[in-house]
Amino acid sequence: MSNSRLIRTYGDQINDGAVQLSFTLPLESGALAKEAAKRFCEKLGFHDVLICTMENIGEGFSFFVVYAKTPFSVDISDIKVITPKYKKLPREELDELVKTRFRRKIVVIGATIGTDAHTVGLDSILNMKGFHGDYGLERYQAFEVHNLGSQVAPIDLVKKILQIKPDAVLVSQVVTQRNAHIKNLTEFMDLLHAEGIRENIVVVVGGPRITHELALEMGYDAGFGAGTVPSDVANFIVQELLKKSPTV
Amino acid sequence: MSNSRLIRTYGDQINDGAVQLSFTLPLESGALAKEAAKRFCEKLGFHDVLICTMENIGEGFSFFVVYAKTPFSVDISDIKVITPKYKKLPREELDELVKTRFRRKIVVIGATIGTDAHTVGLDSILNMKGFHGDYGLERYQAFEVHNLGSQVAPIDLVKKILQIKPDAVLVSQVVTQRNAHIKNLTEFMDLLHAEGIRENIVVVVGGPRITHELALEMGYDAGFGAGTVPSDVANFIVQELLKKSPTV
Amino acid sequence: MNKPRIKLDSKLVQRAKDLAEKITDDIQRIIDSHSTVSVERTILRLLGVEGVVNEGIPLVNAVVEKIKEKDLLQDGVCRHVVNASTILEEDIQRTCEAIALDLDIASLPVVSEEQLNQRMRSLTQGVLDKLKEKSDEREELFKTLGDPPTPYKYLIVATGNIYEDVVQARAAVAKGADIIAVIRSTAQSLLDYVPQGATTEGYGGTYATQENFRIMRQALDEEAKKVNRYIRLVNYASGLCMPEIAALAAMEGLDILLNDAMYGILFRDINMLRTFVDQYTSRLLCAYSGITINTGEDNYLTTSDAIEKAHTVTASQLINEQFAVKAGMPHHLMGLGHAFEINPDIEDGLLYEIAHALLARELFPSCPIKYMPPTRYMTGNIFKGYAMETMFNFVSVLTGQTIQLLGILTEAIHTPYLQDRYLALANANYVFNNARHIASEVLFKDNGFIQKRANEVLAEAVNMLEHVAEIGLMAAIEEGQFADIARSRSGGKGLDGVFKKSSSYVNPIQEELEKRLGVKK
Amino acid sequence: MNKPRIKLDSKLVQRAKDLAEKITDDIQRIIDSHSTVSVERTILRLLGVEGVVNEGIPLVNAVVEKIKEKDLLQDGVCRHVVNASTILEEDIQRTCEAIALDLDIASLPVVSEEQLNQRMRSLTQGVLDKLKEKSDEREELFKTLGDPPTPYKYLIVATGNIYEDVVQARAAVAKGADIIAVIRSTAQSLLDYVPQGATTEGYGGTYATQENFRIMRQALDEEAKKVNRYIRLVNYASGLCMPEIAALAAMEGLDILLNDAMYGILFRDINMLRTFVDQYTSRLLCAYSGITINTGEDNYLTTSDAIEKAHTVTASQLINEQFAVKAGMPHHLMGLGHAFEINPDIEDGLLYEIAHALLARELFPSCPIKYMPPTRYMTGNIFKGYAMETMFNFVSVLTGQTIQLLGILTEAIHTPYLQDRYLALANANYVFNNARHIASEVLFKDNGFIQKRANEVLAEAVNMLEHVAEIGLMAAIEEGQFADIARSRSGGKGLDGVFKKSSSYVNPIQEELEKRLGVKK
Ligand code: B12
Ligand code: B12
Ligand SMILES: Cc1ncc(COP(=O)(O)O)c(C=O)c1O
Ligand SMILES: Cc1ncc(COP(=O)(O)O)c(C=O)c1O
Repeated sequence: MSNSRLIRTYGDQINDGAVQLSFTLPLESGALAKEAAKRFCEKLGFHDVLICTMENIGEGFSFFVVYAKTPFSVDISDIKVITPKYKKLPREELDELVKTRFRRKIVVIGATIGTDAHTVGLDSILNMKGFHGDYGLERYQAFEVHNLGSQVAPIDLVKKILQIKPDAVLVSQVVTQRNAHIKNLTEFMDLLHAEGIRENIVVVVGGPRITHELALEMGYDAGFGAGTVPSDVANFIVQELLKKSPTV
Repeated sequence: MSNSRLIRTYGDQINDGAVQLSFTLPLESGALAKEAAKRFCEKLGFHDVLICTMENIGEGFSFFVVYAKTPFSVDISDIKVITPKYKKLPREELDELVKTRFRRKIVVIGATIGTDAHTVGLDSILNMKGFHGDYGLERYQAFEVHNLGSQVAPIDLVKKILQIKPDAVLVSQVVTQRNAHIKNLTEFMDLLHAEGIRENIVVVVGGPRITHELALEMGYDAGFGAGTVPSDVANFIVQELLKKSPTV
Repeated sequence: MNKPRIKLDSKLVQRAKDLAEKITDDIQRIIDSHSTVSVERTILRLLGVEGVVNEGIPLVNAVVEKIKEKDLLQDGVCRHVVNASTILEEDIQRTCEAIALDLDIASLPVVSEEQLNQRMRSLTQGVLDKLKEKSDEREELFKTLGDPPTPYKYLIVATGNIYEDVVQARAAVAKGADIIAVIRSTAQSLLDYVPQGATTEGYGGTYATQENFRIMRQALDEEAKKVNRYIRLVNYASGLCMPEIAALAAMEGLDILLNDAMYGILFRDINMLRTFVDQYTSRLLCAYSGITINTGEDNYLTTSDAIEKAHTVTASQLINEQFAVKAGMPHHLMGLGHAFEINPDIEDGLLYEIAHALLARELFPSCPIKYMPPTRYMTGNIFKGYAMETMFNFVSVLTGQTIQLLGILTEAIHTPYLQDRYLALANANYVFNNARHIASEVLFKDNGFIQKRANEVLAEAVNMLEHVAEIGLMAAIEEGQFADIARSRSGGKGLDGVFKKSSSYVNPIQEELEKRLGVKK
Repeated sequence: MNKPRIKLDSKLVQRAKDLAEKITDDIQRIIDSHSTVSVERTILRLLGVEGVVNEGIPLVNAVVEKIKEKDLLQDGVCRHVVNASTILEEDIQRTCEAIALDLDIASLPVVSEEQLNQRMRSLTQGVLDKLKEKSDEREELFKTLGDPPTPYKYLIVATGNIYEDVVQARAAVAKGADIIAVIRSTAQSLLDYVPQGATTEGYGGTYATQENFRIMRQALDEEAKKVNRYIRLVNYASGLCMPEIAALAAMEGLDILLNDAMYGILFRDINMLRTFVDQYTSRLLCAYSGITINTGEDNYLTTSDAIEKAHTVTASQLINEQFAVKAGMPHHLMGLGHAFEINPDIEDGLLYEIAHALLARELFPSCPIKYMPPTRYMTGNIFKGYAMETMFNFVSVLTGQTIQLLGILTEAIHTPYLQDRYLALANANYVFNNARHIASEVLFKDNGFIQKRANEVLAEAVNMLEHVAEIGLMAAIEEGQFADIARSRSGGKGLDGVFKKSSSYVNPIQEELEKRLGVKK
């Protein structure tokens, strides 16, 4: 007896397996290139491979657009998605909760680390204005926000932490070329451990290529990807702090 | 010792294996659907799967755009491409060749068969005007052209052949939904055999989804796909007729 | 909006309209003296005759065949069926069933002309009341839900399975579609009968049947209430069953029918007499039921060059307009066809597109222009295609078109996938909204390329119409004046279904329609 | 073309220019009394000083450091280096090598002021002759090959490997690119030296080095001959080495440099005094060598709302213009920045885009506007993105922009793949060609939304400049007036590299440039 739930890609009939692809091959357009493109798609398991276009794009390369059918299904019954865990309370309630449980503001520090100069993402979590009509942390009575901006070296961020002693640290990473983000994030986490201050604080990371899974792997408390709104982060921080020290 | 020549898809570095995909899954957008999309791509062998967008497109379906990397290469050393065989002579030479070798015009009949109403493709092979600056068969002194137009039932085409006794028959098939073309083409070929007139004539088929391979499989002398120009067809017919009866 | 956006030579405009009127006058005389099997079946359908006999042949076909066999068709089916029904004291349906089973109508007694007329009058009244009711119902819903802004986003569904079509249509509506067209199965237009019931298989489209109409209408009305905007439903009339489909569409509350006075002749090789007669009856029904027609000039540009033969589109629009006027159609129901089909690689092609689109707009200021997307120059490069669609959508808002058939990026590849339709909507939603009021901001240079080009096309159309008026429309079609396609007047499908009306021919419904629409005495 | 396309309030235009002039006058006084380590290194580079000392530190850096250590930098490197060279009877290169090895320049005898001047004059002559030669060479090729029509198609390459960049650039040129920009490796602008040699690794870009410039210039010149049109080469100056990069670019015959008077301050947190001084020297060099500068106002719209803060773009363009005037630049070398960054989901957003684009065009009629594509609202839906690019390309031809940075459909995903660049070109080739002469056909309604909006933005810019003029540009930046980013005058990188010139400061090259360009006395 199986509970498997198989799903397949859809063009215009359930389970038809339709998929669109485009790619470049290092071959001049011609019968050989076309056949190579077809065989490549067959290697991916596709059948009914339709090479819709083959165009020379210079320097001996060809561009292809393909529609094809896959025989593969995905069993979604065994997918367990992990996401940061928190209840989504309205801003007023969260403010109230912090007031009664902490009797002070939660101090947060935010920075984009390494040579990454992208601030828009972090700003949209921290600034009053927020994101997509959802107010940023500065707007909450619950938070005291220190936004250090971009291009902050991990070591400098650690110095600031030692000085300000925040409850939570928010790190942003947008540039992921050559895994620059992994390098920066690991370095920062190592420094926190070296200074012995990792345990006391909630450390989250965000950015368009960040997943919760990746964040956990690197020892962060949570990871927030594209489309995050500030209230997600606000709730997570407060509830995580309460989990860490339920006695406050 | 191997002569294999492995090639792989290219994004911005040789052998990086970059491919773009888009597809629809029968799932509402969300963490589950995203993971399902990722797993599907992994089933295709991809790694570094980047789900770039996931959008609800109504009725419980989601649309995905993905970039990913494939580990698969294609060995192009063993690809043998089959295409119709002929030398490409200029129109004047071909006319001259027919004049000296046949001492009469080559009679051709063209038709789009079945309920297919697309005539533009066939017309662009047969009409004076031609295609992409390449003159059509009517323009050659070598040919006498009978263009029956579209929606010709296979049986009616056979009747016309018995009446006109052409040297070559040109069949067009554009609509391929539910394999309508296969059905029509097979039926027509069967009728030719039944009437015992297959051997004497050159029979070619063309259309945007026709390949030479498919044409051969169905017993045609050649198949012409998208982008065919009339001179391809003109040369093929004449040279094929000469092969069939080299004594003329 | 600053109207007019470009100045057309008013003398040319007048001349064009006059010529088209004359051309269609000549044909209308022939139409008036003929009827067809399809027109006769239409009468029966309107009278409520339903069902199929053996092998799925509709009862209406069987009845008309029987009457024809008995050589009585020239009087019209109405006379004989109503006579039989009166004599047998059966309703029309039962009478027809009996006729199909070979009732010898020729040997039945004949009721008095007065009694016959009286009975026909009352039946006609019933038919027209029912149609009115249906169109009032639709008008009501329309008023409640409100009209979306133009250009309306028109999407096609074509799975072959009406239930699957419903899913696809609903998804499209959820993402912004204003109009849903169910494409017919390939070559249905060559069938000389209308299939019956809900269908789940088709070739590149779904059969047009009364039940399929009903299913989709209901689905769209439900969806419309959800999205709070009226959703129009389209099907195709042109073909061998033009008036019958119009009748079924009217009964089921459809909003738009593809309905061209010449499409069947040119693109389906249907006999011209057959088509001319059929289109007239179908348009009377559309006019009465408030169904917008869509003509098919766009198709010309799939076979002929869109710049070289632009004037054939204009000439045909003028002819379609006059045929529609003759069928009592108000201009707001005449959706004239046009298309964005210029080779995208031509320098300044877009200026031509704008000129042609503005010409259609200005020459028919009260008609809802149906604007077709690029199809012919769409290739397997779906990205390039998507860029072309973007410009098409932009030209449409810029020139103030009405009904926008959204282009599909996979046009050269397959009938639309769900995601293809979604992307078409994403494109149109973006462009229409982002450029919403562009038409009232932009002017075109007086005597500039665009204005000159529009007048040039109009002048060429007038030239062509002069010729057509001289030799007659039928001869012009025989010459291949439209779409580069030549058709002979004695050729094509369905000529055997046309007949000359006898002096005792009656068609009370048509007469009443003509009266109410004010087209005949 | 009908010019002007929209009417701007001429009083506002005058006021705007006056204010910007005043604002930059105040800064120019400060500039004139300062120099920076980068300016000094530039002199050495122009004098032909090459090579690196240990750990890849360029010799020019080592020399400037040494002179600084000896507390002599305030006189400028020229005085001391030329003095030493004269005394040692060595050429400048050898002299610098000696200084780097700790030659005690302070203890050397001092030649007469006259002798020094004479030597410096002859060196300067040599330098400027060489630059002239290089730019003449380029002009020559330009004339032979001819200029492609505008908007020029500008494509970026960014593999990190200069040899791979060449392949990508060649492919782009083959498919229609007119301009190739080699994006710098991430954060190179924060390096206080220019790396040396050909490089094959970089982060999101390729290092700007003299050798990389040379390699790409040569590749493009070869390719240009094949496609028979001149191909422009772009790199980036803004950053800590602004004048040095300008010098290297001039020596290697580059055509365009990203070069903004405030970009480094705002987006790279470089000290403002440092940037102001550096930009001046770099622009003198560009002006002399016929290098077009590209300013970076487009960046503002990546952090601020493109409608709300449209006037900050205009204000900044006006300031950049005046700074450029002060550096002797003719208007045809001032490529002012602008961008198509309005949220695509805004109703009539395109009307705003057109208004803003026309404003840039009309306010700076002789400047080649650099028009940036949508980036901020590009998402992972590459199709929607491609539609946005299509409209961007259309607005560009419609409003007559000059330098078109082609949008890349994968902007939100990765640095461009080969196929992404190809598709960007396919889009622009289609739109530009298909709408080639649209700008001379279309007029905008007098007093319509577009004209009003352009004047509104101009008025807001004037308001802002009034305020800036009152408090001074530095204070305004401290307030966060530009790009919503606040920077303090004592903060930011590179302040320690700025110094006040002593009374014996000399910089003969700069003086000569100023003289030839007619900007001083
Ligand atoms: C704006 C922008 C810039 C601006 C940045 C201005 C500024 N002050 O931020 C400028 C012009 C300066 C810039 C420069 C560069 N950029 Co840039 N830029 C962008 C762009 C267009 C938009 C980014 C953005 O603002 N998004 C909007 C915000 C709201 O979204 P977000 O960042 O994803 O943030 C959301 C979530 O991720 C999350 N989040 C983000 N951070 C955090 C932090 C926490 C704690 C939490 C909880 C959540 C969170 O919440 C936010 C709201 O939902 C993107 C392309 C694109 N369309 O995405 C490229 C892009 C990010 N840039 C890129 C690159 C390569 C560069 C350069 C390195 C290019 C170069 N070689 O010079 C330079 C240098 C910058 C540097 N050293 O970092 C690449 C990155 C590729 C990669 N994956 O590595 C992109 C994808 C463009 C591309 N295709 O090449 N850029
Ligand atoms: C124009 C057109 C029409 C016109 C046809 C007018 C006419 N008289 O031909 C009209 C509007 C009538 C039409 C109708 C329909 N069409 Co149509 N049509 C097209 C369109 C836009 C262009 C086709 C074309 O003219 N191409 C240009 C010619 C030159 O190219 P070609 O045919 O490939 O020919 C070249 C080669 O293939 C080859 N070749 C072709 N034939 C032959 C023969 C020989 C002997 C040789 C040697 C070579 C050769 O040489 C030619 C030159 O290189 C395509 C979409 C597209 N952009 O491709 C859809 C398309 C072909 N149509 C399609 C469909 C489904 C229909 C309909 C069935 C829709 C419906 N449900 O009503 C109807 C009905 C038609 C029918 N029963 O067949 C589908 C077919 C899908 C499929 N693969 O089955 C397409 C792909 C559109 C789509 N995405 O749905 N159509
Ligand atoms: C006016 C008109 N009628 C009918 C049709 C469709 O006819 P068919 O069902 O014969 O393909 C079209 C073409 O799309 C058309 O333009
Ligand atoms: C004017 C200007 N200079 C320089 C740059 C690039 O600077 P960096 O190399 O610091 O990313 C930009 C941004 O693209 C710019 O607009």
